[in-house]
Amino acid sequence: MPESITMEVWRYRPERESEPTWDSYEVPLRKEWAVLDGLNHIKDQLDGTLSYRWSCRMGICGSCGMTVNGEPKLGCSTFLTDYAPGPVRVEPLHNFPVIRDLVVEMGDFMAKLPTVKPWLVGDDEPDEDTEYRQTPVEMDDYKRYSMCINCMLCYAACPVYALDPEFIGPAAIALAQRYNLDSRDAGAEDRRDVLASAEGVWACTFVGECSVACPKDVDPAGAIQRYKLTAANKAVRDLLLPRGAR
Amino acid sequence: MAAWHNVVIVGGGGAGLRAAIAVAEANPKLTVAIVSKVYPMRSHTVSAEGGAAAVAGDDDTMDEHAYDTVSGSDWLCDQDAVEAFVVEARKELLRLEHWGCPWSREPDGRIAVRAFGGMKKRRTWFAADKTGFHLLHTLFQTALSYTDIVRYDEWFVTKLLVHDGRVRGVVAVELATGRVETIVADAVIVCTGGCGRVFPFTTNANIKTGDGMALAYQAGAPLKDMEFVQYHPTGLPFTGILITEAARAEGGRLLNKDGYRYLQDYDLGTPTDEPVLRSMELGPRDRLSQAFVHEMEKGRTVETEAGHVVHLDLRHLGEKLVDERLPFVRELCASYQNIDPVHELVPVRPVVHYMMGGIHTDIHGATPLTGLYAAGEVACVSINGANRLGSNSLPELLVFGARAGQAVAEFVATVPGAATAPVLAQGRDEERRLVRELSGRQHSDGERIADIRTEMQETMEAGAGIYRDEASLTKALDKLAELKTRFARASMDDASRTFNTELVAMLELSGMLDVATCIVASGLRRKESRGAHQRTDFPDRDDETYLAHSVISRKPDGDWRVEYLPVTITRWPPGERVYGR
Amino acid sequence: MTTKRSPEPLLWLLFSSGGMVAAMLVPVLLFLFGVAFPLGWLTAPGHDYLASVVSHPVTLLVLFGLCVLALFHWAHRFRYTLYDGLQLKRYRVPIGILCYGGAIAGSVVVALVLLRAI
Amino acid sequence: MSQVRLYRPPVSLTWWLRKPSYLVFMLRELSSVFIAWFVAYLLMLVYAVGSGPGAYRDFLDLSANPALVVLNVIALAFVLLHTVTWFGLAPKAMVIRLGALRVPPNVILAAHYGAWLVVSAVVAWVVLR
Ligand SMILES: Cc1cc2nc3c(=O)[nH]c(=O)nc-3n(C[C@H](O)[C@H](O)[C@H](O)COP(=O)(O)OP(=O)(O)OC[C@H]3O[C@@H](n4cnc5c(N)ncnc54)[C@H](O)[C@@H]3O)c2cc1C
Ligand code: SF4
Ligand code: F3S
Ligand code: FES
Repeated sequence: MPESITMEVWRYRPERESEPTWDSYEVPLRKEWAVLDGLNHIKDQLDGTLSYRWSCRMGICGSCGMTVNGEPKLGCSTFLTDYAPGPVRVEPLHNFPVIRDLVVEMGDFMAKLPTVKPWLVGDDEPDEDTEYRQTPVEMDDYKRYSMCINCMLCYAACPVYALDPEFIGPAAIALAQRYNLDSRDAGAEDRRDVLASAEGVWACTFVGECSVACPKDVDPAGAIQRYKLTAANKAVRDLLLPRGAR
Repeated sequence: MAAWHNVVIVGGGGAGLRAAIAVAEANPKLTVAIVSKVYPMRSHTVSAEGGAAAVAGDDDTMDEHAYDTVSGSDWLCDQDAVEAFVVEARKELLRLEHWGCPWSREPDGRIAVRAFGGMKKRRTWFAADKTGFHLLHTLFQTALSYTDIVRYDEWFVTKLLVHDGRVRGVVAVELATGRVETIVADAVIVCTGGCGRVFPFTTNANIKTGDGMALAYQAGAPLKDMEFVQYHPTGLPFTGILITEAARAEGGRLLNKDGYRYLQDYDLGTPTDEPVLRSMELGPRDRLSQAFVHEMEKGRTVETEAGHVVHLDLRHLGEKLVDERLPFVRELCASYQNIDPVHELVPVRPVVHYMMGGIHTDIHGATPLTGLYAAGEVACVSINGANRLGSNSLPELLVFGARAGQAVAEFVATVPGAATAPVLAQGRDEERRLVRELSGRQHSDGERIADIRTEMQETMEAGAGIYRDEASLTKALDKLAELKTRFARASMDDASRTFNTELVAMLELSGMLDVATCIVASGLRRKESRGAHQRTDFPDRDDETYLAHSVISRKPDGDWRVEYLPVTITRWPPGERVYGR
Repeated sequence: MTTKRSPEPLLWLLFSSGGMVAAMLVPVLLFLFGVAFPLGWLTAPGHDYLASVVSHPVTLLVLFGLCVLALFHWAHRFRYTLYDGLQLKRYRVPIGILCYGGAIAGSVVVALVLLRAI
Repeated sequence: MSQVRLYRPPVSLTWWLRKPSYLVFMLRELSSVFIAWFVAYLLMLVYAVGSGPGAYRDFLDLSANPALVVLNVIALAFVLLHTVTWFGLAPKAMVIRLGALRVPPNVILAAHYGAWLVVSAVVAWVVLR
């Protein structure tokens, strides 16, 4: 194994330049180092001006999404040795406006998320002293979609989101499905207007890259696909059944 | 520029979100804002793995949970707080269930519970081994349904504004733009989490830099029991990533280099095949971490590139159980250690994990400083005393987050509005200070922020680690004073206002130096050994003098003062901590 | 943008049904009539036989379903291909008319041709 | 966020060439054109059959034209791509339960391929009998 590896890092400093540039750094190549450790080495030892987000360094907080050699990845769970002998090219996540260096603006997702009502909509006030019963089998229905860490890799992978920024997008739809499929929830009807709109599931053309990129195996593509079927069935029923019978 | 809210909550982790919901529920007319340096769902609560404790089964009682907590704390907690805590913990966890938290279940649909260290009954609720993740996302998503909660995401709070002896707001920097804003408030709740990052080897995330403790300390509020820093016995050697106690609760065993279950040599019981509550691997964290140090001194640990380790053995649990109950452990071992715990031994060593101490509050989250409240890991209520039991922290931040929220809602309804002009003037001073910091550090002859930080961390490990003594603590204190002077002259590469993370690191380090000093100074004063505070020069517990909370506060001249407050004892007089017998 | 009146779900149902019948039936038919018979790998059936098969009501129904659904499948997918591949989403109205208009016109032709076969 | 000058990376017209998986997606989408072509071709066949033996023979001659054969071979490739990708995503939309057990996705996938074989065999049998 070589001693070091070159990291080519995409830089954008809005106060200094209007176009992005690339900077190259030589960092030690250690077998336990993630791309994030490389960036931290740069930040702490070589160039304090590099900006990027990170926190948990254990793949659960969702801060460190970035593009590594063209693919959306979590910087803290992607290892330098997998790219030896290098160079490793690090860019901000695609499909987002960039604030600076590797820091993207994700306000768009944060604004869309509440529109799909990602919280439990109850039928009535639950009894304070007991839990809702939910068997492990019922939990299996939605468990997978509850694993989303909001890392935005799926948005970075989805070409439809790049082309149509109005698209609600994979993670938000998966989170809506997380509640729709929860046996304790009664809010599916409330979420329908947004989910089944042209900017909702219908905008997705099933590229499927969102599910490939997802580091937590959420399978947003599956969530969307499933919802299409649900929404279509509902629409047919609305069409065929008179109002009262629904 | 200035903004105004009735209540400002600093921190969007579990405690902050729970407090915000509590305020919104208590009085929907109040405007409440969460100011957080990361998006709320990135807060460190997300990393908690093992679970949250509250009485669940019919065989368990509130008293038993309280007793385990009190004895676990080595009798340093306040028992009135613990009694309130155990009752409300259950309510809070149920509340979370009603909000949708995917707690793991029994086949019949009831909540499942697991064993945890130091607990005599099974009462740890869990969502596989991603409890904190599910808890935080449930809270965050639920908070989204309260449209009145305003959020300042990625805003860094640099100062608490105090006027006329009352906290009146905060100053914060919007990271994306570098804009400095004064946010005026009738009351502030600090929920900024712990400070593990003052140590070099920690399970804590990068954001856990004790900012809130430093903010409160600077504003004149005292910090309590700061010498009690919890080491978790099982961290991965290179990264410090936590292998949850749940791994041992499910039956994992700790082995030394000879494959021997060494805990039996440290008065923690005798080995059995099935895990026994409050015994061996299910002993409390302080005792397990101390046992490691003794094993190492006896030369019975394994030496690796990343220091000495022992082994956590999960192989006998089988793939099915690991995948069902500890999937994240398997994932973490695979990613960060390149091993599969189903077939291989996991190398582990003690790692700084949790801060028992924090901002001194009463059982409603109120600090002695009017208008300032605190909850979560940043606060010291105290239910954790000298040693926190695993899985008590998540329910703590819910219980006391909610309590602080309710107390603040009442407080702001009663206080008169105060003059804002002097508050805004203070805000402008702080803005000028920040601008000076940014431009004044652009010289090339100073040291790097990161180098000073590393030195501080090493100082803390050497001087205030699992075992400490007069000499090590004094040396650390001197070193910290030296580092403060050097820090004043440290330089920065980055002069930008746009997402300047070097500026953030600088501000964090400034606070960490204060927090580190408080830890060491409080430790120096406590001449006994209790829970996580082990003095080799005073190896025994001394209830005569030190059954008391240490309280450290800042004197106007910048120096500090340590005082002692009595511990509240309601029903459980101090006794011997017995595990495994 | 409310769902309740959006045609999207119905169009998607047509698209999916078309996708499914096309996936099931087109490969074998295209292989036989487009490749195997022309290249002489297999002998094409005689006219009389084929005419009797085609004019059978079941065959007519299957062919009608296949062709109409496949056309709507095309219309839907092609619309999005134009949106995404050529970034033409701003012309969504004319593209919609072109695609679904085409599918409807095609369906009429299908009906006429099949009726003639009876 | 008015004060930050955000950089908005442009989306190139050939974005689908950036990654192999995007290209496959684009080809998959293009398969619809060949399905439309197949409908046209099938109608020509039916029309010819309906017009009598002579027209049918003309159609067979026409279909042997090398250009047309090449076109149909390409079309067949696209149609197969369609079939494979279509079956690949079907299990994603379908969640079938038998009691408490969820039918695993690869069983659904296999069922699709099974059905495909049967349908193809029946069609071939009807045509070739
Ligand atoms: C790896 C790990 C596993 C754990 N597992 C368990 C477990 O199984 N069970 C258990 O009970 N406990 C566990 N704990 C402990 C528990 O997770 C923490 O004590 C708890 O989550 C702290 O929550 P909090 O809300 O107080 O703070 P955090 O979740 O840390 O949130 C702090 C918030 O403050 C904000 N903030 C900080 N500084 C500033 C500033 N200057 N300006 C603005 N905002 C600021 C941050 O952005 C963040 O939103 C674990 C801890 C770790 C490290
Ligand atoms: S669905 Fe997956 S990729 Fe998308 S945000 Fe969630 S965890 Fe990240
Ligand atoms: S990549 Fe995009 S188009 Fe759909 S399947 Fe995933 S959201
Ligand atoms: S740093 Fe938290 S996911 Fe990478």
